[in-house]
Parts: sequence; structure tokens; C-alpha cells
Amino acid sequence: MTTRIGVVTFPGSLDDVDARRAVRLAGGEPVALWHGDKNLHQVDAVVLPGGFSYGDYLRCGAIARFSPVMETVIEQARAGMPVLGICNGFQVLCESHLLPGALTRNDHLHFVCRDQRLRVENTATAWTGDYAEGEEITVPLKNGEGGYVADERTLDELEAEGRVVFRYLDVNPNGSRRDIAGICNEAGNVVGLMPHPEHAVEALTGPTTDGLGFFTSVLKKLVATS
Amino acid sequence: MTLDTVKHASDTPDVEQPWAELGLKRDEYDRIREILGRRPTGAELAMYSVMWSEHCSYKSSKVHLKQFGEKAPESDALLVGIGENAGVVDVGQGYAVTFKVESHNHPSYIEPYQGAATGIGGIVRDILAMGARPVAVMDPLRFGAPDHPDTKRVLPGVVAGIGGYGNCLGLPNIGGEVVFDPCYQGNPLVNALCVGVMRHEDIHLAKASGTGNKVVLYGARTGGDGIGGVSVLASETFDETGPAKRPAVQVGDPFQEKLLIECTLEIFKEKLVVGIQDLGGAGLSCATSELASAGSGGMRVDLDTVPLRDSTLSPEEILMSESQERMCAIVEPDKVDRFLEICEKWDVIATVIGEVTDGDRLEIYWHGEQIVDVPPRTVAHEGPVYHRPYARPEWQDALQADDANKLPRPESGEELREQVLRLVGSPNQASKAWITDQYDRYVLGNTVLAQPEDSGMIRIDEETGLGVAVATDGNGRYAKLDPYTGAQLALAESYRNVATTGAKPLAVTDCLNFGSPEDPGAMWQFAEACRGLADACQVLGTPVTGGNVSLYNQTGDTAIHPTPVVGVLGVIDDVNRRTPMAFSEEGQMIYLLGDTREELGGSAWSQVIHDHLGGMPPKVDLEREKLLAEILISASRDGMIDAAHDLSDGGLIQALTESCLKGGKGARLIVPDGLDAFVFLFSESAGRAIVSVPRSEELRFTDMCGVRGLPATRIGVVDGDAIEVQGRFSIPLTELREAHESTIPALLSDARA
Amino acid sequence: MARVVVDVMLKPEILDPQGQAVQRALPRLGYQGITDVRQGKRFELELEGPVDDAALARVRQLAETFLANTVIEDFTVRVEEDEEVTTA
Amino acid sequence: MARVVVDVMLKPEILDPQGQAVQRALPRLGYQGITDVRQGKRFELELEGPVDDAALARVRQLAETFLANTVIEDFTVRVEEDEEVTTA
Ligand SMILES: Nc1ncnc2c1ncn2[C@@H]1O[C@H](COP(=O)(O)OP(=O)(O)O)[C@@H](O)[C@H]1O
Ligand SMILES: [Mg+2]
Repeated sequence: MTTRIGVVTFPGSLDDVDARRAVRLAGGEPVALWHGDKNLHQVDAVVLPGGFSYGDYLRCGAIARFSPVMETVIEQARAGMPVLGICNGFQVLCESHLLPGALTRNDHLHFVCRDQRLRVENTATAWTGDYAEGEEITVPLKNGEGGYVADERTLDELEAEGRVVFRYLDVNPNGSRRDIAGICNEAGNVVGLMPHPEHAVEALTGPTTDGLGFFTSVLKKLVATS
Repeated sequence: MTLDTVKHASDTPDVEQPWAELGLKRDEYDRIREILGRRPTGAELAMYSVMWSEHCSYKSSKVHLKQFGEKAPESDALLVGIGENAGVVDVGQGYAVTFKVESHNHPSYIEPYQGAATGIGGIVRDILAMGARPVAVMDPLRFGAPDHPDTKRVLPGVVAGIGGYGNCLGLPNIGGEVVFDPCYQGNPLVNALCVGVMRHEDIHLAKASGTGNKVVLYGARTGGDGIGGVSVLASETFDETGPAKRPAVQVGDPFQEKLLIECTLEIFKEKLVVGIQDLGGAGLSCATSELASAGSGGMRVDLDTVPLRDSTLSPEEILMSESQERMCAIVEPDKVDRFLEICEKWDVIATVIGEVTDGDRLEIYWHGEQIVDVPPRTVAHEGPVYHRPYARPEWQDALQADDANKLPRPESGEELREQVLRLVGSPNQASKAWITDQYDRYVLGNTVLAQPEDSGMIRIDEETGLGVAVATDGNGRYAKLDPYTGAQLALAESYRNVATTGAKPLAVTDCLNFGSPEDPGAMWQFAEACRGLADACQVLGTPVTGGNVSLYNQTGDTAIHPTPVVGVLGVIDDVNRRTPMAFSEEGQMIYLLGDTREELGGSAWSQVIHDHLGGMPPKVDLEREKLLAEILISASRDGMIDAAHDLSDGGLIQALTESCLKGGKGARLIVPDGLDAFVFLFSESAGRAIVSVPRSEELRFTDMCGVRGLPATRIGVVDGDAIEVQGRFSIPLTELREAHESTIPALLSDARA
Repeated sequence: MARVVVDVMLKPEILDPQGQAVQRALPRLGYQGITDVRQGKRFELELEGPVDDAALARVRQLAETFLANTVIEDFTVRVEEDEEVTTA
Repeated sequence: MARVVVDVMLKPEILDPQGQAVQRALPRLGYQGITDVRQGKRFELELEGPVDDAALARVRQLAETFLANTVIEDFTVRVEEDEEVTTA
């Protein structure tokens, strides 16, 4: 039986198709989930993709957090289901308080799309097992509100507990505190990051194939625990 | 105020009407009266005035645009030609592609962010209305002097607007242009192109047929925005000090448009529409009259059923409103329920506002009273046609006589070196990454090539690798020197850009940005450009499938350079075979394809070093362009070249610098025999490209060129970390990069986002 | 030191997608009875000198030429007062 | 019908790049004497019923859970009053 990975489509989601493609290329079975449907259709993990859910007019992710599907996702995430939030998905996870902190307007005020080098700082999460500790990867980054902020205490805690999963290298593209590109919850099953691994799964269309590891990691993890 | 019904209009033939304020001429107003056999009602007057505006009726340009059809080359690829929302091209394997470029110049000057954003929104709906899923956008832009304070207002706003709307829609931006010239100071050009993909059987047309079929308006509510926007913004010269006819600018809602796209595609998939039209300029006036005019019968619309954002709007205003993110569909009665259901799923408001009748009139009612009763063709398709006088401007001869080949040239290697650095660091030649990094090029996961490549390339089919490439080009300086040749050069460059990446050019779209048609000189430029473009399309075998005309781009008596922007669409069987521009393998041989002549008229060198514009633009040899394209395509298909980059403004040194910087590799060059180093580096002769050839392929490649008669000169090798022209100068890549990449950020760093 | 507040709102006839997005979400969050939402910008400026007529005139000019785009936005300038209801 | 205004501003300790960008531009525009600029959001809510304590409490709750993200933002709720200085 193949492993089913759900990809939520909110109105305004943009990278849902790409996330499903990435799941498929990694060998999983992508399952499209609809924002208005609480049912997760027996998926083993969930990806909240990039985009501008509900237009992101109020704050990124603020409205999506209240969608029916998120009720179940929040519940399942607390019960240990692997959940990955990419870009807008990361924002939704923060707004849902599944992850601490918030994402704010880029310090230079522009939307930025670039190939971004990252260091993988934690390989114990559900989504990073296939990487080597300290591995440097390059994946696209594209956002207008990607500056990660949290109060000093939270930041210290994240660092102390090894919950900074990815850090920006070379340039900090959005003013994120302590160069943080992605974090996880205490259990390591919920991971959020601003860069887009699902855009780096084919040599033809991405800068690298470094992003595939996210999806192979979770598949392995799920097989191991099932 | 009493409602001006048809009956009331018949009863009160002598009421004064504000036809002049609405931009109509006396004879146009008289013609409306003649068509109707009475005076028009207020609503009818609104419709006619907006539909007969220059922007909607093409009244000044029509007679010249005709050539694109008349001279159109035979093409098996053309599925839908000029006249529809956009042309449709067969790209094989059952796929069809539609693409079109449009202008949003004047609105973008007034409100850069929203003007540019709604420009993207509008062109995307055009593509959607053809039945296609939009898959990419491009944005050819022109701004005033780079250091002018107003450029700092307009450019960041335009770029943020294009990015804000396009990124939020989830459409990759795969290319465009950024050109600075003082001639665009009060008249920036914001052109937007969209590409869409569909299966052949999904092509939809804008026509209302089938008596009893319902007219469904769906998307955003109608508000008071952009009322009269089309006639006021697009047709008249914009003058800050003029009468206080302050236009209501439209504000875009990309999220609403994203929903509209997904909703519409689902509706197409279930085959629920007979005809469909987007609402753009002239809003409901345009959509209803065009649908009815193209269809078989008439149409009845109950205007009071239109969902409003502002309940105080009058029927005339509702007809004129240019509220964004709306579409109008013709739906069979038994499919209406399902149609509305899909709209509801996507949270899109949809309302039946009327139906197709068996008559031949467009009738519009307001709370049961008839306020419009017109033959739709007279509104939509049979507007006025002008044969405006045109004449070659008096200054043209003097301009052409002011030969750029006579300008003082650099002599020493040191001087050459210094001018190279100035050229590649000049605003027009510098890297545009500061701008294009604000655009999402990855979304949808099918972008194979994007800026700064010669053309953008999108994968259409993941299994087979089928893809399309699109490039846009235009050079107002060339066109100013000679509009006929300038238009051909724009086409030639765009065509060459597509072929450089390995795709076969198939079809053309164009946006013709010119001054006032009431000025015979500007009209001559327009006529010449059309003639040039139509003639060249015939030779290259690429029909014009659609486009857009933007006139009145002038401030007072000063017009912009005539600026035909040409987009070319090409197809590639397997995107894995694409040719990128970067030199990435040391030791590969660099070949220059084509002939280099002493051609500096209109060149970047003459502009940057001498602030000069004069002489003749480079010669066009379309047969040579075809041959070059064939060679580039064959070489890509057979794996003979690893990189290619076309030569255009800035000449060889510009192209070489870009290929070297992109790949992070240097090059050693030898000036070919018989050429002067300066001409070799800076001339802008057309029909040329540089390629890098692996040593193992060199013989095969040069043989192919030899057999087919294309000059191919070995000019150097990919090597080191500098560009060295042997015996003349050497510039480290780091120095070139600094010059090339720091200019635009420095100009715009203190501008407000 | 004194605080001057500039509120910038879209003109009433201009579409306000942000406000609409908020309004559409309200029923789902269980809020009834809010018939319209508009979203705009609030600028808080700290002035060095006294907030006299001259200073306010200058702020108004700043608002008109820079903080607001008067083609689509209206603005209001006022000296900060205490709020009736405050929460943080 | 009554209007309630919710102002949402970034907490003082959070970087406000928008406000900073405005402030940086001021000297170029010829404005001196403005020592700090913060940019936030202003929501205008039209309430159907009377603006009593209960209604305000509900708006406050809305602001706290939805209009503001209290991890980074503070908010203020008040009933609209007349402004001292108005320009349009
Ligand atoms: N406004 C823009 N939007 C997107 N891409 C752009 C824009 N301006 C320039 N580009 C891209 O930058 C690259 C270089 O532009 P240009 O020098 O005009 O190319 P060329 O001379 O080959 O036509 C091209 O890939 C072009 O598509
Ligand atoms: Mg090119």
C-alpha cells in the first residue's frame, strides 16, 4: 500500500499542484484535500502548500486557520501526524499556534523570488530524516512576508531545543530573526518553512532536486512507524 | 431624475445630450441618431461613446491593422485568428496555446500599482475567455529617464503591481523588458502578456447563440470604479492640469480573479457554456454587445439584476463600469443550475441577467423599462473607421542623416575596456534582477526557462516534454529612426530569441504603442510599423494572431518613440532539449553566427557613450533570420550546442557578458580577421547569435553551418574568470558583475515600495 | 514630543478587497451584525516640536503627496488623543 | 448604525519596515522634525445594532482572535468620533 499524503487546497492556494507532484515523484500517493471538508480521507500526513490563501489580505494565513479542514489538521497534528507547512502553509501553522512566532513583512518590503541556500539544522523531524545534519541545500524562496519573528525567550527556547530546522545561508532574504528559515514543534512532526522544497524536485524546472528529501523523508518515516 | 427610456427618447427628440463630453464627435453622434432613427437614450449614448472610443473601436488603426489579416502567411498552426479575445495556435499532441499582449499605459501612470495590476488581470481574463488555463505572464515595460524622480514613483509601483497581482494569481512571470528613455517620461508603457493552454476541443468563443439561452454575469460585484475609464484614460492625452475629469481608477482583487479562473475552468470542464466573454474595457457595454453581435440572435438584459457594490449607481454607470474580475457566459437553461453550483463552490457570485432572443436587437431593461434597443453590431463591430492623414515627418531625413557611424570611437584597448564597462552597466543594459526577483517564476512547476533567458519556456505536458517558448521585444530607438524597419527588427529579435532557446517560432502578438493618431507624423509611424510588421510576418511565416493598439502616448506635442512591442510564440517538442544562455563548460568553443557589419545607428553604444540617436537602424534580412533560426533549432535538437544567446542591443559584448556572468565562466576572444575590434564588440547587426559548442561537436556543427550557408566564426573559448579580448583588454568577471548588477538597485534603492 | 496620526482609507467608491475578505470571513467565525468592513492604513508620526497649525499643515501636505494616493485614497490627520477602550 | 474602529499596530519591539521606509524617505521629501514613523492597519466596522458594552466586548474579541495577531501586534478598539482635522 502506498503512503497517502494529503495536500490542502485553500481558495488562493497556488503551489498545491506542485506539492502533489513532489509527493508523487518521491513515491507517495498525493491526495487533494479541500479547505471546506473536515475529512482528511485517511491520509498519513498533510502538506499545507504555498500561495495566498483567501488572498492573504488580512494577514498571511489568518483566515485559512479558521477553515473547516484546519480543525482536523490541528487535532491530528497534536496527535502526532506529520504536517509540513510551506510558505503560506508555514504562516497558517503559526496563526494556528501549532508553531510559535509569526511571519512579518520582509524587511526590504519587496516580494522576493530567489534560489536560496539553507542549512539543515535538525534531521530528527518527520520531514528531514533523509538529510545529513548540517547539509546545505538550495531551494527556491518566494515570499513577501517571510520575516520570522518571535520574542527572545521563544527564540532561545527554539535554539536550545534544536527546533530551528533550517537556517538561511549567504543572505538573510527577509529579515528573519537569527536567520531562521524553518522550525518544528516539540515533537518534530510539525515543520514549517518559508522556502519551497516542492519547487526543487526536478532538474528541469528547479535550481536543484534538493527538495525531494522532504517528501522521501516523511514517506520513510511513515513506513517505519506503520 | 426621470429614467431616459427608449420611449422617452422617442418622445423628446430635442433633448441636449453630452456627446462631446463623452468623447464623441459631432458626426459620430449624428450617425448614432441615424442608426437608431431617434436620439439615443442616456444608456445608449454611454454604450456607443465607450464602444466607439479609440481604445475599443480601433477607429484610427483599423485600416492599417487589416494588413495583418490580408498579408497573413499560410499557417497550419493557426486555429483562431485575429478578431477574437486572443489568437489560438496548434502546438501538436492535441494541445492549443493562446497568447496576447495588451497595454495598460495611462492607468499605470496615474496609479502605478493598481494600473499595472489590473493590466495583468485584464489580459489573464482574455486568455481565460478563450477556454485556456493561463500558465504564464510577461511584462514589457518602458519608463522615463532612470534618474528622474517620477521614475522612482512609477517603476516601483508598476513592478509591485505586476508582481502583486501575478504572484497572487499563481502565474509564473517568465520574461519581459525594461527600457528607460526620457521619451517615456510622462507616458510609461506597461504592456502585459499572458499565455494559456488548452486542448483543441476546449476552445471557446465570445458569441451568444441559441434562443432562450441564459446570460450569466459572474465574478465581482459591479461598482463605480473606472467609469469612463476606457474613453478617458485610454483615448485622451493625460494632462494633470486639464479639466477635473479625474478618472476613477480600478482596483484589482487578484484573489477574486484566482477564484474566477478556477471556477471558470471547472465550468469549461463540464462543458457548461456556449459562449463566454471577459469584462474588460467598457465593461458590460462591451461584453453584451460583443456577445450579441457575434451571435446569431439578439439579447435581452435586465440590468437591475446586476449585483452591485454601490446601490446608487445609475444604469448608465452600470453599463460603463470597469469593475474588475467579472465574466459573462451564455449558458443553456438546463445547465444554469450546475453553473451556479460551481460558482458557489468557489464563492463566486453568479447571476442570470438576461437571455438570448430570436430577434436581432440588444435590449436592456431597468426595472421593466426599456432603456437600450440597438442593433448590437453597430455598437461592437461597425463603429466609425477613420482614414487619418499621415505624412513622413519633416525631421525624419535629418535624423537619418545624422549618422551614428561617424561618432568618435574608442581607440586604445584601455578606452574599449572603459566603454564596455559603461555599456554593460548602463540602465538599459544592466541586470534587471532587482525587478524580476519580485516576480514568482517557479509557481506551477513547469517553468523551464525564465528571465534573463532569451525566451521564457513553459512545459505543457509532463509526459512528453512538449513545451512553448515566448519572447517579447521592441526597440523604440530603431523604430524612431525608421518605423518600417524598426517594427521588423522587433519581430526579428523576438523570433530569434525564441529560436535561440531551441523552439520553433509559430505565431505573433503585438502591442503597438504610439503617439496621437491626430498627428500625421505619428500616424505615419504607425502606418509604417504596421506595414513593416505585416510584411515581415509574411516572410517569416508567423501570422499575427492578435494584439493591442495604444495611441495618444504623448505629452503635449511630444510623443514617445514609436514602440511596437512584438511577442513571438514557439513550440518545442521536448523541453529537455532547450538551449540556455549560460556558458557553463570550460573549454567549449564560442562561435558567432551571422554577419557583423558596421551598424551603430540607434545602438546602445551610441546612446550610452554619446547620448546620440541618429542614422539608420541595422538592416533586416529575414531570410537570414530564418536560416539562423533553423540552425539554432537543429543544433539544439541534435545536441550540438550547450548554450546560445542572441545578439541585440549592446551587440556582441553585451551578449557575451550575460552568458559569462550567468554561467560564472570567463571567455577568451580573438577579433576575427577583417573586423575592427570596436565594430566586433559594439555593432548591432541583426541576425546574429553566439553559441558555445563542445569540442566533440565542433566539426558536426561547423559542417552544418557550412552546408546551409550560415557564416559561423570561431571567436574564442570559454575559459578563466575574465573576459579577455586578446591584445586589447581583459576585465575580470567580478568587475563586470559589479558594473552589470549594481546599477538598478542603486537607482531604485531609495524608492518606496 | 507629540504624536500625529494619519489615517488613510480607500475612497468609498473604490473596491476594498482587504475589507471584503475580512467581512466574508466573519460569519464563519461566528460574528453577526457587522454590515461593512473597510481596511486602511494608520500612520503614527512622532513630531519633535510643538504640534501647531504649521506642523499640522506640513503633515497634511506629507499625507497628500506621499502617505496617501489621493486618486484612490482619502486621509485624515489628527493629534493623538486617549482612546476610550484600549487593550493590548 | 454605528462605526467602531480597530487600530492594529506592530508591538514596539517588533521591527516595522514599512514605517521605517517612510521615515527614511522624509528627508528626501524635505520633511524634518519627524522622529519616528510607525505604520499599522485601521479597520472600520459598521455595526448594525447599538454600540453598547456587549457589542464592544465582541469587537474586542474579534480583534484579539482575528484582526490582530497578538504575538506581534497590539490593538485598540474605539467608537468613531469626529476628527479635529480632516482633509479629503
Ligand atoms: N519586466 C520584465 N519582466 C520579466 N522579465 C524581464 C523584464 N525585463 C527584462 N526581463 C528579462 O530579462 C532578460 C533580458 O532582457 P533583454 O535584455 O530585454 O533581453 P533581449 O535583449 O534578449 O530581448 C530577458 O530574459 C527578459 O525576458
Ligand atoms: Mg535575447
